[in-house]
Amino acid sequence: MLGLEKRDTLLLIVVACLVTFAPILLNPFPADSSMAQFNAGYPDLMQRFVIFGIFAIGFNILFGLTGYLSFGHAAFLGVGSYSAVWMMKLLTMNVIPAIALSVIVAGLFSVLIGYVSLRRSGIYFSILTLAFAQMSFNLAYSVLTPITNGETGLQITLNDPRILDGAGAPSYPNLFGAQMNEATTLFFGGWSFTFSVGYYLCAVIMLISFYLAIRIFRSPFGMMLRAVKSNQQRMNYTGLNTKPYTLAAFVISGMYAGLAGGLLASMDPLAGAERMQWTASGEVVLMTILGGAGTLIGPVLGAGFIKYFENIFSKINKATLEGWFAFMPDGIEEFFVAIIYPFVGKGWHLTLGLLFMMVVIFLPGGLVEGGQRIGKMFRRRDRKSSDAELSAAQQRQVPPAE
Amino acid sequence: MGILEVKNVGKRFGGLQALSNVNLTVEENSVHAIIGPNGAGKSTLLNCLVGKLIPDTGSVMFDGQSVLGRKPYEINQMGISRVFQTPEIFADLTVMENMLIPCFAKRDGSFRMHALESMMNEKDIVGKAEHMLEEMKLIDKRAMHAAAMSRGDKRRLEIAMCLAQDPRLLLLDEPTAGMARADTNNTIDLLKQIKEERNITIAIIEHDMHVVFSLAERITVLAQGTPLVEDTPDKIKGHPKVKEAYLGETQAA
Amino acid sequence: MDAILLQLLNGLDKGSAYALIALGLTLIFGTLGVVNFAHGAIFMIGSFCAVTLSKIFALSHKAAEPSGKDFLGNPKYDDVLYITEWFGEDIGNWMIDWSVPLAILFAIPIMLLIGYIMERGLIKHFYKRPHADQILVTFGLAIVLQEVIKYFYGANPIPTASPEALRGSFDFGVLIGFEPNAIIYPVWRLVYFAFSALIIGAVFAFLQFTTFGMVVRAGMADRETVGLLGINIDKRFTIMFGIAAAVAGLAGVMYAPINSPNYHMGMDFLVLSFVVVVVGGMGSLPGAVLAGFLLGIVESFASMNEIKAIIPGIDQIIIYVVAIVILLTRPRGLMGRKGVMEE
Amino acid sequence: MSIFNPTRRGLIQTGVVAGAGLALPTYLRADAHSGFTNAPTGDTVTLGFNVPQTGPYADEGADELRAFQLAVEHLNGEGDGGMLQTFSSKALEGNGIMGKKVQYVSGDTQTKSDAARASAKSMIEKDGAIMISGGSSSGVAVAVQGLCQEAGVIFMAGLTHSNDTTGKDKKANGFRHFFNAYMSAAALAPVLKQLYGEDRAAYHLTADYTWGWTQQESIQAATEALGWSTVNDVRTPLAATDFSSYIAPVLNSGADVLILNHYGGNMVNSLTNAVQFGLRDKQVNGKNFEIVVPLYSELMARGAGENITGIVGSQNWDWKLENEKGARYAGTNAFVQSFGEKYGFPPSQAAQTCYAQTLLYADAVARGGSFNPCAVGEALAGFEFDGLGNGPTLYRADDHQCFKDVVVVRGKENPENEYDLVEIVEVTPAEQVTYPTDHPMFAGGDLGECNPGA
Repeated sequence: MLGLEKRDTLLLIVVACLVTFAPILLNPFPADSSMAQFNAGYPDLMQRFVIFGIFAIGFNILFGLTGYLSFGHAAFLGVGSYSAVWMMKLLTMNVIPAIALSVIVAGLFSVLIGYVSLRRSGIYFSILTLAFAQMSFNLAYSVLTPITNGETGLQITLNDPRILDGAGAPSYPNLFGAQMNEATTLFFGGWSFTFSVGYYLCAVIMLISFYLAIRIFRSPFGMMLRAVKSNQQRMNYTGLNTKPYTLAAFVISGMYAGLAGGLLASMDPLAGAERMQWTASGEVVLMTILGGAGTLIGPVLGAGFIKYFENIFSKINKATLEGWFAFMPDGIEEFFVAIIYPFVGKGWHLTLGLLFMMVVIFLPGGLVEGGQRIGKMFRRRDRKSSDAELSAAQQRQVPPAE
Repeated sequence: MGILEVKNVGKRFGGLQALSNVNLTVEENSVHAIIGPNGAGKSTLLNCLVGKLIPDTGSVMFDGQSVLGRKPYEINQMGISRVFQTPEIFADLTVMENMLIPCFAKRDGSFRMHALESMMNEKDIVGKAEHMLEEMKLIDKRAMHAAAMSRGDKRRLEIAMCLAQDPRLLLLDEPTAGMARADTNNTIDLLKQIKEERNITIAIIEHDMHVVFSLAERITVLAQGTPLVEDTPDKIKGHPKVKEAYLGETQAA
Repeated sequence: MDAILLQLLNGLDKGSAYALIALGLTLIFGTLGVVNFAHGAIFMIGSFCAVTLSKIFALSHKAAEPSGKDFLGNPKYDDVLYITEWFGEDIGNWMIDWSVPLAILFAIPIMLLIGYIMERGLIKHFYKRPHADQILVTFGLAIVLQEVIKYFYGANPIPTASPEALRGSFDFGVLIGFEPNAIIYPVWRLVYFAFSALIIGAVFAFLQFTTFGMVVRAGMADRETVGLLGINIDKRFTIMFGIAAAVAGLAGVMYAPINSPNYHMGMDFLVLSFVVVVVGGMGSLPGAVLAGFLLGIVESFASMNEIKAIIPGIDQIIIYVVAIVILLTRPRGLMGRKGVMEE
Repeated sequence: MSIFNPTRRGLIQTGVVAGAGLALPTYLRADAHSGFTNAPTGDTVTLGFNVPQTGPYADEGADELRAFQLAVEHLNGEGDGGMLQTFSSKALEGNGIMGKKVQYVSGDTQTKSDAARASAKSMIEKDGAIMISGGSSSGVAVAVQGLCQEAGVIFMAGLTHSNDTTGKDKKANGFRHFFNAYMSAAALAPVLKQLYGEDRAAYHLTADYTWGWTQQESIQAATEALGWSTVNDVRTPLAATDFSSYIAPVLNSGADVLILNHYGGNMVNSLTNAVQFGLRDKQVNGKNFEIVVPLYSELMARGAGENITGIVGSQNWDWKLENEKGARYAGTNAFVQSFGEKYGFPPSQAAQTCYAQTLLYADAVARGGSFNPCAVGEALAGFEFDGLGNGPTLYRADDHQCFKDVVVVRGKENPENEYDLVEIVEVTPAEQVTYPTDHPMFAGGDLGECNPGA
């Protein structure tokens, strides 16, 4: 189906189902229960899941396939965001031109940076990309303020020209009139599920991106990229020019980043300079490795994992904890609160750091490998399932050629 | 006129004259061996032929065209394939994928943006790759990771990858180095078979005299960066200069 | 002229800090082939060794009699320092005053131990793993280390003073014939510069003149061969990791009076130290030191008003501009070795 | 919950539900339409406190959160009531807000506008927060204020000092109790004249982002009006940790005052560096060299240690205000008392502004009789009050900025403890720091209409 092999089609269908029903799946706890803190099914976070999923999928096309570790991909995300907001300021609040422009601008920007940076490999390449991104960030924060609005970030205002929009046009990013912040909430007993326009737009775009990524992974081009990672010398002596292959991968992943940036700005019309900081670039690296570099679904899982901690764990405060353990006797309650408190709220970084270490120590293939191990326990030695994901995870452990 | 013409090639590394005044002609459809003791400049010469090094002086012509200043991939696309001393294959890819890549390179040239094409639509390429694997008796290992193969299989795979491009000149850099005798003999048989079945020129750099004398039609002896003699195997065997250069190494071989 | 000399001096001083951090990072890169994102955190812990020692010296108990009222109107009891009780006023106060230099003695065993535990407990298992995994695990470790420090010391910077005698500034210009106040420089920064030079010299001497150092250098060049000679290179590498941690830690201790330590100072230095190491060239110790000084000086000059007037904002990006130019003109940085982390 | 736009709801509902292949059973119902976002339905109301919990301002964020918790307690009638006892408006009865018990959620801004907005959005979308407060930087405040305007909830700014927050970026749904850069400059100017004379040459180091620029612009204008000259204004990178290369040339520039337009970590480091260079021991133009830090942060000042001795700056509030300057600042002691009892140390100005903002919000709801943001806005606009520690204060209707006295402080010579680092030099009365609505430093913005959301 769709030019995919059976197992890839299956993966795509599973992902499509998960994404479609995410508003329900991510809200497993009744809204009034004390566990509702762990619900992630509200529009903003779901949008972030899929948008950063797109970012990580794109990054994985570069890093997972070619092995080139870019430490400056956030620059493309930031550039995409700025382009989108400018489009919404100048032309129209419709998100289509904004997103299109963000992809194009990020693509052009990545051609420029990629062309220069790809003259080096290994860590020299990483540092070149890092240097370009940090330059972009520092300039966006200070001297480029007329374009970027510096520290505050670029916002839309009431008196922007918006020459294509008529008088009655919506003042919020919209898709032909359907505003991104529109939502409807369904109540089902104690549960509540919020379906938002913005999320479903992101979801559709994410599924398209994911589908394209599968096509790229399985295409001859994708194979060439993996060959670049494996042995550049052999590539050269097989008559293949590695430079355009790596540059193409770089630009594709840059465009994915731009798309993610454009979507971020469409969901919430603000483009902040921090989006380009090295920590943001590092975050997508972590997402990809955490989920499983070189696998199809891994980066999406990694993105979800990190965003979940950032948004859910940081909001647990002492009062919430006391609420959970209120059923216990006083002394024990205080004991549990004292034990857990350093790991949540302002300590969410600590939990994240510990989990990074645990995952990389115990699951060398990332979260995907964890999923496979669980899957294996249920499947009972189903050797034939030569899962593409598994093989990708294993590939990473093959020691380099002699 | 030969398919490969090397004229007056010289190469210096700092204070070391690695090659000087190298003249060499490889005739079309011959097997030409280049031998010489360690440090004679064999590998340097080979690197000059494939574009890894650029000689300081002289010219290298392949089929009437200069290869100097061209990148390795361009030289490969002209029709020169190289087999390395230690097999250079795509260790992280499967055997089949290893085979597919040169098939694509032959058809599509040095770069093609086939990012959204499906492998399922590439019946011709897949067929060709399968055919090559069958020929090399590697077809039952097609799904294996290349890194997991034995050294002998890796060598066969590398040769198969080079042949898949239908090169006009196959350069072999000590193809049996570090092999057991049995594997060496297998490789000799394989190369003989290739020679018989294909319309191909082979240039081989070798240390092992057994291999050289089993295969070569002409032999160039290199010593201290310059050709000593060039002749048929029979003449070379008894040549005093060669004996001198090798100081008894021939006996050991 | 004096402005240029002043910035040159400042650049050397800044550069000495960069060089010292980059040196430790390169020791780990070069010897162990590990990308250590926790190196900045080690530097930060060094600074907190100084903080901790001054906190230890400041341990006190409450006086028996109240001396007044506190802000809520409750009786207030003065703090009595243990250290002055034990050692007497003079020695006690001297120790408090000199707590940062004393912290060097305190930090060396701690940093060696931390380095040893890190290597044996964690890094050791990652030698054969892809660099990506090394980045993830050391980054995780860096976060954990800094959060632990934050838990105990808070997020605010903690002032840590240099000894009274080494405070204030020194008029350099007068010595070489300038007007008074033309080239003044803080005394402690000069001390820092001398200290860095000493440590850098000691590391080089150690690698150059001891058998241990020679084996390690040989191991950096060709690990397998040295292993084949029957030398237990792993054990030496563990010690090298400890030394690298100690170098970073000492850099941190002495840095504490320059800028008040805070828990995320390591992250601030991390990116910069990677840039320095890579510009110097992977696996090259002299390269790291050279690049540290070079970037320090370039950064100082870029912050001069005259230059900022020509190119606004140049001081924000100069480090990266220089890094890009150097990496594009010299493929392996200033003095990098071939094949080190090029895949 | 979060229905921002009622007009299209029917369409979306059918679309989504049909798309998901679900029939709509009768017991499923859409949210009742209430007229504004997150209208509290039960017997509780949720406020969102969005403060930095990670990054350099985490301690300041922690202090803000403490104040919020205290305010919630007092609103719900727990504890000693704090400033509720002294507050001039008596609409609050200690039974929550309009009888609804106050609950709160907290989040981490990370001092990044993106993260702050994400956190605020989750409070609005997930937790049903009806008001967002907190923050410790102007970038964050402006970004979150914009979000609250769009979403239709009230934003009660925390610590934000840039002119833009109630200047060019002002919003109808946003309110600022904290003072701003213009007010700092206006309050400092007379004190500087008195302390250092009229003939001074100032050298500015300015953090290179919007807050730094507005601070620099304000203080330069104010000091030049005194007769001071400005020697130079040097922009320093935000990420800078070592300011030595910027400070080294100062002594030779002919300037005799250094003005550090830095905040937080930047301020600690630049001040520490300046003192290291011995600037304070020098004489230039026959005068003692002086350093001025226009905006003091007591929490960060701790990081600079004894380097702040004798350095002049301004604050929104100080916990010693009522003791030293009398009953005009009533409320201060009540707040310090209850904060100190609960946490063991005196509150910072960030804590005070957050506490006051929470009370002001609750009071406005009670007086306006509705949680509707437009009703709240109306109740707050032009509201004159007293007893919240700053003396008589006006919430100006034109730009939603509070006008009140500004405290000028100086680093203490011999601080008794780490919470008592500054002494109050002067309190500049509100009239002197008040500016017309159309002042050029605040031009370009538009409050717009209040947005009640759905």
